[in-house]
Amino acid sequence: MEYDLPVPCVFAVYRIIPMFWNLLLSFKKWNFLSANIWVGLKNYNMMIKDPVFWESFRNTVIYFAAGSPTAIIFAILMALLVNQNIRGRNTYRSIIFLPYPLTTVAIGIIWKWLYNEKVGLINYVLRSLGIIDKNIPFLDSFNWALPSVIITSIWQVVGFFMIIILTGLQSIPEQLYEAAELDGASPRKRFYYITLPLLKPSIFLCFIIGIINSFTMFDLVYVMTNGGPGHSTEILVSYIYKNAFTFSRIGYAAAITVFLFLFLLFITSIVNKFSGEEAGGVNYYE
Amino acid sequence: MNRIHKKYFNNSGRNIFVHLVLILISFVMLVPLYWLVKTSLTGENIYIYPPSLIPKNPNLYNFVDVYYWIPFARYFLNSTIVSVIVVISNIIFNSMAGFALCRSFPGKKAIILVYLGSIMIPFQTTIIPAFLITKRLGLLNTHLGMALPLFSIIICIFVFKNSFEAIPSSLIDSARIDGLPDWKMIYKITLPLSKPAIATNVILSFLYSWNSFLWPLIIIRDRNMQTLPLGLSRFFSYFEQSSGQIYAFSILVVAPVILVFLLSQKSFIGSMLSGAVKG
Amino acid sequence: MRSKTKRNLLWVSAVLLILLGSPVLWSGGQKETAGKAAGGEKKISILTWNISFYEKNIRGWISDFEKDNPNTKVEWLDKKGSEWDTFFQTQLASGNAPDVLDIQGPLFAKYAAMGALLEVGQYIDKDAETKDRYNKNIIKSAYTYNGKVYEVPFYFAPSVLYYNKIMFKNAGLKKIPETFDELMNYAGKLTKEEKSGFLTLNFDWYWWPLFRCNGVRLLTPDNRKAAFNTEVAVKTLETLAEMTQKGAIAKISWTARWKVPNDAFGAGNIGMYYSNGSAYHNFAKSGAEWVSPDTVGVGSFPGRWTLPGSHGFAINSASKYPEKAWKLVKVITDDKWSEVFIKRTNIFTGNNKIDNEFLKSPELQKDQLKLDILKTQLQNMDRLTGPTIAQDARVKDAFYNELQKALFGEKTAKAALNSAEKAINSILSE
Amino acid sequence: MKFKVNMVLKYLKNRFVITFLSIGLIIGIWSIYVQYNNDGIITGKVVDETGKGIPNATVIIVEELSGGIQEPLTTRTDGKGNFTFKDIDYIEFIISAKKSGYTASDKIRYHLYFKRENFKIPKPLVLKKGS
Repeated sequence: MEYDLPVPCVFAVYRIIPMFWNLLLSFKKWNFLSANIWVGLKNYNMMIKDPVFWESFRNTVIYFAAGSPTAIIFAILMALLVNQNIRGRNTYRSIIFLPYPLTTVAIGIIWKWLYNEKVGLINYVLRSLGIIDKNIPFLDSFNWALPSVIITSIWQVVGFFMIIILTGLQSIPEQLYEAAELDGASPRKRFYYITLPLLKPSIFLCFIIGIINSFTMFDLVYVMTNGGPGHSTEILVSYIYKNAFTFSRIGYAAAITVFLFLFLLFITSIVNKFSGEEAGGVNYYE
Repeated sequence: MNRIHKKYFNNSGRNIFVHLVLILISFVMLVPLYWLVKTSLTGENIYIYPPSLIPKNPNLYNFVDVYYWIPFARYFLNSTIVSVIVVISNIIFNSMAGFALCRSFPGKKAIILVYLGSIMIPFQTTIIPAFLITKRLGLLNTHLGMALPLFSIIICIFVFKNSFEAIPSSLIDSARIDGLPDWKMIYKITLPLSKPAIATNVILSFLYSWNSFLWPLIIIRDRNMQTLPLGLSRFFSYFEQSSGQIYAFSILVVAPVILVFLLSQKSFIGSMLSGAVKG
Repeated sequence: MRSKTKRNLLWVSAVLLILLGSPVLWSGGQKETAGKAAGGEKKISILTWNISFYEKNIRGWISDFEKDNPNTKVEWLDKKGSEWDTFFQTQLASGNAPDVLDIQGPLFAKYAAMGALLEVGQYIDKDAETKDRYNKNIIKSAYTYNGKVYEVPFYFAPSVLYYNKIMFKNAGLKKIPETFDELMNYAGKLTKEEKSGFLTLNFDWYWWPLFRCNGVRLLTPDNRKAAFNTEVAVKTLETLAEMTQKGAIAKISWTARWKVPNDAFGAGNIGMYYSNGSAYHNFAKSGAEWVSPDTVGVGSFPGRWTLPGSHGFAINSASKYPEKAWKLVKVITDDKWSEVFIKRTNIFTGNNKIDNEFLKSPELQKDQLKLDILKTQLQNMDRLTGPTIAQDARVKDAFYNELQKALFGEKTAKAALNSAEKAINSILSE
Repeated sequence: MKFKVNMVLKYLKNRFVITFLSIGLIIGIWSIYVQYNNDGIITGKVVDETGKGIPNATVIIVEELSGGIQEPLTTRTDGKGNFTFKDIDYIEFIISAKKSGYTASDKIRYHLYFKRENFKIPKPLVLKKGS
């Protein structure tokens, strides 16, 4: 299909060629300057033995598995709420979307203060309401740091998911509802049998974005915790970036990239399968 | 659509409940933003305890500083140029690709896999080869070079695809019988019927290019070619400690995005509700 | 009708915008070729580290240099700390990295080991003007790698211990602590509900003097093996962990980087703050009205141990015009510009003559706190600590990871130090 | 022809047009205001405790920048205690006054809304008798 050609060309230049280059690099040792040395599988070997790599991998999975579904459920609920004919729904939509475009650095600084153990607003409010009697060291503890960062990222992304779901909701033809109504389907049934299935492509999109987020929220992680304490909030991409640019171990970073790519491709194909193939495509005219 | 949901929540008690929930959500969304705005107006140290809820002596000085500490107008222009290129190319390329993906043709599965795979590669990790390629193309230090990696945002292709799939195929078939060529079909039939998708495309591609940071950081050396997010790092040099200016700056950066969102949301989604999909 | 015209309007405006945008696009592209085309002219670039506030004077450096070298143009670039490394390395990969580099702390060792830097020590020694200009202590501990000097000092701000006199008074404390035990003891006394007794910076090796003051050494003298895993270190770490759990050491000591600690001390919630010598300017400006010479005190860390906090100019070994690059460095670090620098920032330049003159300058005598800060720094110049090794970032990361585990009670001190030792030894032997 | 006028009006009612036009308008008005008030003149008065102007006092103005310490400018007050700085392009500055026989005034910080704004110091600088 000729209309599909220009896009793969752009991707070829900026994604696919670099990916092969990466694959090649993962068998080498390089630090931007020295000659490329072929080291075989050494980088991969190192990767398997590296506890920090496994920790970052685990965090990435948690980040995705806990963050995306929560954000999507919230987004669907919000989208249903603001899709109604109520006063000021445009205002609500805008407010919910508002955090998404904000500069991550600014968000990071504010949330860092919100989470602060001694002077942060969240602890202040929780304690004023009598919910807790001892302040929680959100970002300053191994147990709380990752959930805290995930909550911040959900806060930022949920409005965006809502917009996507909203777009999906509005493309659902009205006749389907009318027909269902004539058949006497209850609102709940209409939601389960019409809205939800037809939202599948949008939900699929949100999942994909969620996957991307679980590694591009790297600037948020950087600003809020820099991967700490320990490596408890380190995600694969921040670890890759660290290895490439801070430790200057490009080959090693490339090996992790290859692993990450394969893993995410696997996840995506599962998500794709569950959403009925073809990137969640549905054809309800068939 | 609306009518249906009206029936969902047909009494006013329900409506009040909905409002309450939405107000609660808005509150959660707005509290951090309120602090951002408040600090941008006072420049106070947020670590002072107990936190003060109301800004003391609010003023616009931080915004003035933003204007003077970086060549704001120039950076703004650069950001705008890049974003406009990105938005236009995204609508053109993505609608074409989305249209193609609605039809069946050999190799379609492979192409979808390529698309999905491409999103999966974090840009941070392929930045060095991308940089070297751009250098080959002679596009270092140009607006086009900044825009190129964002020429087509894959998520947006799927947004179009989802939207096009909802268009009754009878409409397309009849147009084909009339002898309308495909490109005209995209322009005349599918696009006008996919206003929410266009809106999403505009918002998303604008947002991505407007906030893009790492890529311009690496390919731009000329100070006159810098974009607004790059200006932020100059802020850190001046104001790392007094955050008022940083917040003022982030508000100024985000304002156009919000504006684009508000405008496109109202004119696209709003018109959609007046019944643009006709069976 | 209306929707059609609207669509047309959108298209027309899109085309117009492209038309309007293209000249700018074009000029952007052309500038690059113009720089290349002017063949007779030489071009060198300088990359500085987050000092764009200093722009006026940087223009001054450049015009001074260009006056003496009429055929050479200087391009100035400035990047923030966290982006500097990324920017420099991608430029390095493409073969047009800047010629003169302002590098922070021990990072230069990584590039020196890669072979990316010229040995500037030979230039310094050959030149009568620069030969005896610099403080030997600082050259030795902050600008030397493997016995060779790779950087010309630009500025440095050795760490000092700031303290909040108001909190000291309320807790009945009179003088600043002189030993580690005293430091911990004071920290405990100063701690209250939302107040913490002690806070340290944690990036680079700022927390390292906490160990060093108990006699712990990081590496063996040849920098080949870890040497820190001792009984004393275990005990020190146990104490630190206990104090952190109690809140006497602010937890942000171990999790925040630079802005948050400064803000926290500026907010008046911290008793003692071990930080960079120039941090004063930062917390004083963080909207903190209470900061004044009467309320903020300054002194040495126990054992007078201090981190150099150094910046220096290195020359890229791939530079096409190394002589020109050296000349530019010489202009920037000459007496005139060093004096301007110390006057404007109150940070030492490493130029003995200028630094000492400034200490005696009448305007500084009027500002007791600033004078105290500078004097404390100078006094401890023989106790600079922290390693200068090529694998600095990795060693730091490995150590810090385990340290945090011990501090937040995830591991015992002993176990943490054991695995840190193992990790560091394996990095150093690679 | 009439049809076209109508169309122009319709374009003007478009949300995009209205928004951008009004933003443009605000910027335009502001620039005009700035044009008429950017001579960089800063004026004020130095008084003693009773509110009487002090002639011949030294007034010091220092630009306030986050980048460190700046060179000050000085001027002297006239017979009535008024002073004028010309061609000042600071955005933020600290102003103070001194005279022998008096204790120096407080250092007061002001922030302007644009560079070279004509500005009258709202509160006079007060010098107290005695050194």
